[in-house]
Amino acid sequence: MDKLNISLPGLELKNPIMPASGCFGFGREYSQFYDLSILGSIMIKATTAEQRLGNPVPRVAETSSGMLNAIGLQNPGLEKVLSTELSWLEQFDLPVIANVAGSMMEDYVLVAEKISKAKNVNALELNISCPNVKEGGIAFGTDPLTAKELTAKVKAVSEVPVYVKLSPNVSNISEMALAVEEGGADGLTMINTLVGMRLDHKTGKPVIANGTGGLSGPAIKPVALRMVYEVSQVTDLPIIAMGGISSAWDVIDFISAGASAAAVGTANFVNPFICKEIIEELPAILDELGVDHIHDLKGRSWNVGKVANTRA
Amino acid sequence: MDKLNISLPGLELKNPIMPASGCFGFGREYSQFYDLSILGSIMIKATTAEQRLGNPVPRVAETSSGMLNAIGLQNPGLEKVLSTELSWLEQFDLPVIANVAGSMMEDYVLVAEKISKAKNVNALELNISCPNVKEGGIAFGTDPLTAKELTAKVKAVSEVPVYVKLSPNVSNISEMALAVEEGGADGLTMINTLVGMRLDHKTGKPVIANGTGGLSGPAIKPVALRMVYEVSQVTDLPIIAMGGISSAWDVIDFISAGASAAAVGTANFVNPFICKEIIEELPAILDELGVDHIHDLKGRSWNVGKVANTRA
Amino acid sequence: MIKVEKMKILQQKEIAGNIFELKLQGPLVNEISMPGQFVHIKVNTANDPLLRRPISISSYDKKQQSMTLIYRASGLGTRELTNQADELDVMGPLGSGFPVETVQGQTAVLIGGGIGVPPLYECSKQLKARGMNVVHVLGFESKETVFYESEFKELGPVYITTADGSYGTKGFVTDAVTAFNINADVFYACGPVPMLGAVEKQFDGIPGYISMEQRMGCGIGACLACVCSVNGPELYKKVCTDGPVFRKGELVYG
Amino acid sequence: MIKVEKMKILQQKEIAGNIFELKLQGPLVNEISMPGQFVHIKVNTANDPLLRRPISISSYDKKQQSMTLIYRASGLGTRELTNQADELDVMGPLGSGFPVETVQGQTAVLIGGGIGVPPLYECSKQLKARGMNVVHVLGFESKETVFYESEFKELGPVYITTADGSYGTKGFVTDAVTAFNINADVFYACGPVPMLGAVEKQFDGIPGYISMEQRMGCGIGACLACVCSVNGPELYKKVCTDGPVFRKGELVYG
Ligand SMILES: Cc1cc2nc3c(=O)[nH]c(=O)nc-3n(C[C@H](O)[C@H](O)[C@H](O)COP(=O)(O)OP(=O)(O)OC[C@H]3O[C@@H](n4cnc5c(N)ncnc54)[C@H](O)[C@@H]3O)c2cc1C
Ligand SMILES: Cc1cc2nc3c(=O)[nH]c(=O)nc-3n(C[C@H](O)[C@H](O)[C@H](O)COP(=O)(O)OP(=O)(O)OC[C@H]3O[C@@H](n4cnc5c(N)ncnc54)[C@H](O)[C@@H]3O)c2cc1C
Ligand SMILES: Cc1cc2nc3c(=O)[nH]c(=O)nc-3n(C[C@H](O)[C@H](O)[C@H](O)COP(=O)(O)O)c2cc1C
Ligand SMILES: Cc1cc2nc3c(=O)[nH]c(=O)nc-3n(C[C@H](O)[C@H](O)[C@H](O)COP(=O)(O)O)c2cc1C
Ligand code: FES
Ligand code: FES
Repeated sequence: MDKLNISLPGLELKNPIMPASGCFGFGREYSQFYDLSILGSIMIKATTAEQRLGNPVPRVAETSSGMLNAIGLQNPGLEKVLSTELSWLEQFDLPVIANVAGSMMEDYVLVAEKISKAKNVNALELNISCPNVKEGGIAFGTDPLTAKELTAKVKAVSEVPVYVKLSPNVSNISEMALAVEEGGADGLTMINTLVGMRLDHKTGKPVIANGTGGLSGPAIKPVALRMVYEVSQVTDLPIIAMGGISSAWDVIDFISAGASAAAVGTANFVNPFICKEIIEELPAILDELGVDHIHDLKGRSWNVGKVANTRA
Repeated sequence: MDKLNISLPGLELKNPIMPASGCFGFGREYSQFYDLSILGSIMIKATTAEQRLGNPVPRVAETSSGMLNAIGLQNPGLEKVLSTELSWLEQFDLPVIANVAGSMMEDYVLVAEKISKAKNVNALELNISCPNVKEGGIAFGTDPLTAKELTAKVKAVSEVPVYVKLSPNVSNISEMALAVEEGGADGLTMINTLVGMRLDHKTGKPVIANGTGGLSGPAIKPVALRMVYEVSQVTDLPIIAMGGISSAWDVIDFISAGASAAAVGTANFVNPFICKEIIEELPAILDELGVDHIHDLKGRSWNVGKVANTRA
Repeated sequence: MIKVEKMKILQQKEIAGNIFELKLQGPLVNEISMPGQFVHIKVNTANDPLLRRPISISSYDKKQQSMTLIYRASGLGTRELTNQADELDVMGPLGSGFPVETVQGQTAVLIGGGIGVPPLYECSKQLKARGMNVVHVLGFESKETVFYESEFKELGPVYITTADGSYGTKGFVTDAVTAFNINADVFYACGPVPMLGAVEKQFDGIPGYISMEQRMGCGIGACLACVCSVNGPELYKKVCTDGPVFRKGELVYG
Repeated sequence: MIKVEKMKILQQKEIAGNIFELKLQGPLVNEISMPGQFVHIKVNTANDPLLRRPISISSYDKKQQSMTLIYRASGLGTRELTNQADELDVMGPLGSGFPVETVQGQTAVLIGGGIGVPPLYECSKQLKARGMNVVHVLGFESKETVFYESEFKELGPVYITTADGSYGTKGFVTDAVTAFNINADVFYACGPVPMLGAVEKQFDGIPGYISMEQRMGCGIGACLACVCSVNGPELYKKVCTDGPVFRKGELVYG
């Protein structure tokens, strides 16, 4: 019996495990380590209308149990992604979630419309939460009205379901979730990185050339888990969760918190086999927990502890 | 020459190092380890009008490079704090910062008025950011208007300067800082904990009885540092910084980011001597950096990296 | 006085399935005042795992300035602890332990469950040395995790139970107490909370002491993490300083 | 092929002030294709420090399946690395190294600064083995941090500089090149970026190869952390896969 398959808007997945956007490129590098067809899905690197060169270096810095990045959406641009990367990915039995970014609403709409037509793109992930670009990005991700409007505009042109990626840098993440739900989102992905900073002890200068960066890795898992727990109880949208996942037990935690699937980001850098290992380990864990399917664990944390009133 | 002394509203401190509220009780336990008079100041445990018993157990959980707590403001109540704890602290040459908490504005006002009259209380720290109580706390800390109003009300009755403790669980921390500045705050303390969660792998239940808890420790340092960097550039209020500080170099980082002083929380649990050790290590570090006084380092990170546009 | 010191690791070895015996040496040992106190251990020098781990002192020898801890390697911290070989950052001794004021010729029963067994060893040694008769009822998961049977046997009778029946009596410690009709003048118990409640009920008629567990932050009474419900006006006491050992009747189970 | 494996630590020792020589063994060594490649090391099993650390392969021996790394213990990760004794989680070999297609009888100058020196050792060995003359100019901070002088001497002349003048010529590697009027047909350089720029200028007339450093995430080309500015239409190249070794003229210093 299949214990891991899952059905989400636009996505019939072998299992709920996928690499998170920006942490797996377009899959080429990791295809050296294992057959990408074993993955549930792949969230490809943010794609913008035009090529982007990204931010100056250094672009990453390590922190306690985490890392900061300010890559700045470097990508070869929509046309190249379509012609080179997505077509290369067609060789795998692998539904793709295309991460869409931009500076203005029109950019998102343009990219969404075109990329949603690609054969193997089964869903979009609207990146309204990138903390590392000057215009756009985070702005869309912290204002509910703008987020709703952008979602609606993209929904109007997309040929595949649209997931919206939420930023954790907000006072009230449920409010953001409900806003994009109203805008017509088919699902949520969460969380993007927390805005953070590291200074060089000696010089006092920011280690990352951009000044600030996005914090990811195990350090942020408690925050991500809390947000998934909270949001999953106020919306019916399915959630693909991410934030510090680096083991199969972490996946179990996020499903227990209310997520439907899980994405692995930073942990790929530490262990390039991590997605494969998690997929392989999950069935035995389900046996240990005495459940037939991973989805039997969904939301089992709810109503056990009370939902702490963390909102105004 | 004195390299560490510092002058802040209401506070003439020997050095800028103090234990953070809730992580040092009222000083009794740590007085077994060293003479509390060496500290710059002490931020005592949150005090409420009446005794509070706090939350059910478990109240703490460990996370990667961090910990969650949901103590729930357990304290013996204003009268006992005045008669037993503050009077006990009078034996030390130690200005006290009294952390004031409550459920309604009236509670804060009541406690502030009375506790500000205590002989050794030189400043108040308004805890508008505790994520672990159902009413109040965080509500005041995420809405600028409420925060401003509360600050003004407390200022009206306090006999000592008022510092407001900011919550990191907001979309725009600068907005909060400016709001309480308008309300008449004399200074800021930041940051309180990030709301987070840990689940028991096996049962899927929250480890902390309260469900969610406040994340502290080295894991949150990048977020705290970014917020201090950001806020210190938009307000003239002095900042007492906290969030993951566990070494003298961490203190240097926060001063470089724009803080005037630094508080140590969770690190006391790992090393009860940490505040003393930091105070002892700082002078040699200043020599190494070639500065005469720690305040020569204040804000040296500014304008070096650009202020990333992390706001809407 | 509470010390924080780098203690020398004299020896560390696995004495049962995932159960490790750790011998430490240093001046901290001089400060131990009674059996049942504990130490708070930083298992490595990194920030992960961050917090110290509370472990009971199983036995100590002031002349050698040495003490023995017995712990189960289960989670992140205790597994990391098994890798340490040279020295260890230890804080302690902490808390108040088992009172061993004794009455010559009376009988004490010591009841331990799993990793609650270790602190009873020093307790039993001291009771015995002061002229009490000691009887031990020790519960374990299964045969592989049984430890210190012979050490306890040197002091007095030992009844072992295992949850799966693979060794000794099948069942819980309370089952053995009933089965072997064990009577005593005082009891000392340490183990999982449900066991403590059951033992307290079973030995309703005699005085006793119970060692409690709770998740800790500071270990010294400052953070208010480790409270437990008690009867009486305070409602809450701190396991780290008011305990870990409480008098029978003090604790509210539930 | 890139492997991720637990390699056996054959030996680890401090060979100069804070400079460690680490000998590792495992099948990963079979995959090394040229000098100047690097490996990406997880220094412990905890989440702190989180990221792998890139360290060059200083020399290797395919018959023994062994390789030697030389690193400076400076920050959190490399200090933690000094504590490892049994085995190590290593990913590699990574990147493209120094091309050693050679012309019999010509002279190569190898210029290294500090922890840029290690990868030049295997490079020099292979050039020498293929019939080139090799000259080495190695710069260090001070006398205490000088390492591998005698190893390089076995291959060809060695000029040492120290920043503080406590050993060899006082100053930078470029000062020694001028002072000793060192000429060559090709250069190989690895060290701090300012040094690389200066060397490139100094050896304007001859071909050369430069090994670059950058902060890394993945180490395999996926995360785009490690880019450096290059001349040409791409503007950015990745140090981890396009490098770490670049051809003279490719890099934009600034
Ligand atoms: C006073 C006292 C004495 C103890 N004596 C012993 C002993 O002699 N031998 C022994 O094996 N164990 C003893 N324990 C239990 C021991 O502290 C836990 O097993 C240990 O902390 C678990 O850590 P970990 O790294 O394995 O687990 P993790 O899951 O990594 O722990 C995560 C966090 O939860 C805490 N935690 C988890 N389980 C417990 C628990 N049962 N009690 C308290 N905190 C917990 C940890 O301290 C840590 O902060 C004692 C506990 C207390 C309170
Ligand atoms: C291709 C390559 C080969 C290298 N070969 C060697 C070698 O043979 N011997 C040697 O001693 N060092 C070498 N280095 C430098 C070495 O990677 C750094 O000194 C090391 O990563 C610093 O880690 P830390 O734990 O000491 O410092 P931390 O300050 O704890 O490091 C924090 C983060 O910054 C990164 N970082 C810090 N300094 C550097 C740096 N100079 N280059 C790249 N990343 C850095 C770390 O990798 C880590 O992610 C090489 C670097 C690269 C890119
Ligand atoms: C180097 C790096 C690059 C990233 N790039 C993107 C991106 O292009 N688009 C996006 O939506 N998220 C991006 N992210 C965020 C991740 O997809 C993910 O939301 C976040 O890192 C939290 O997950 P983690 O803790 O597992 O890494 C990036 C993260 C990292 C570390
Ligand atoms: C156990 C615990 C109790 C706390 N209690 C309080 C409190 O009563 N009032 C308050 O303002 N902050 C409280 N805090 C927050 C700290 O003062 C501090 O803002 C936060 O922990 C971040 O600093 P750190 O990372 O150094 O711990 C508490 C933190 C911890 C860990
Ligand atoms: S552990 Fe902090 S009060 Fe007991
Ligand atoms: S380190 Fe990730 S691309 Fe080079």
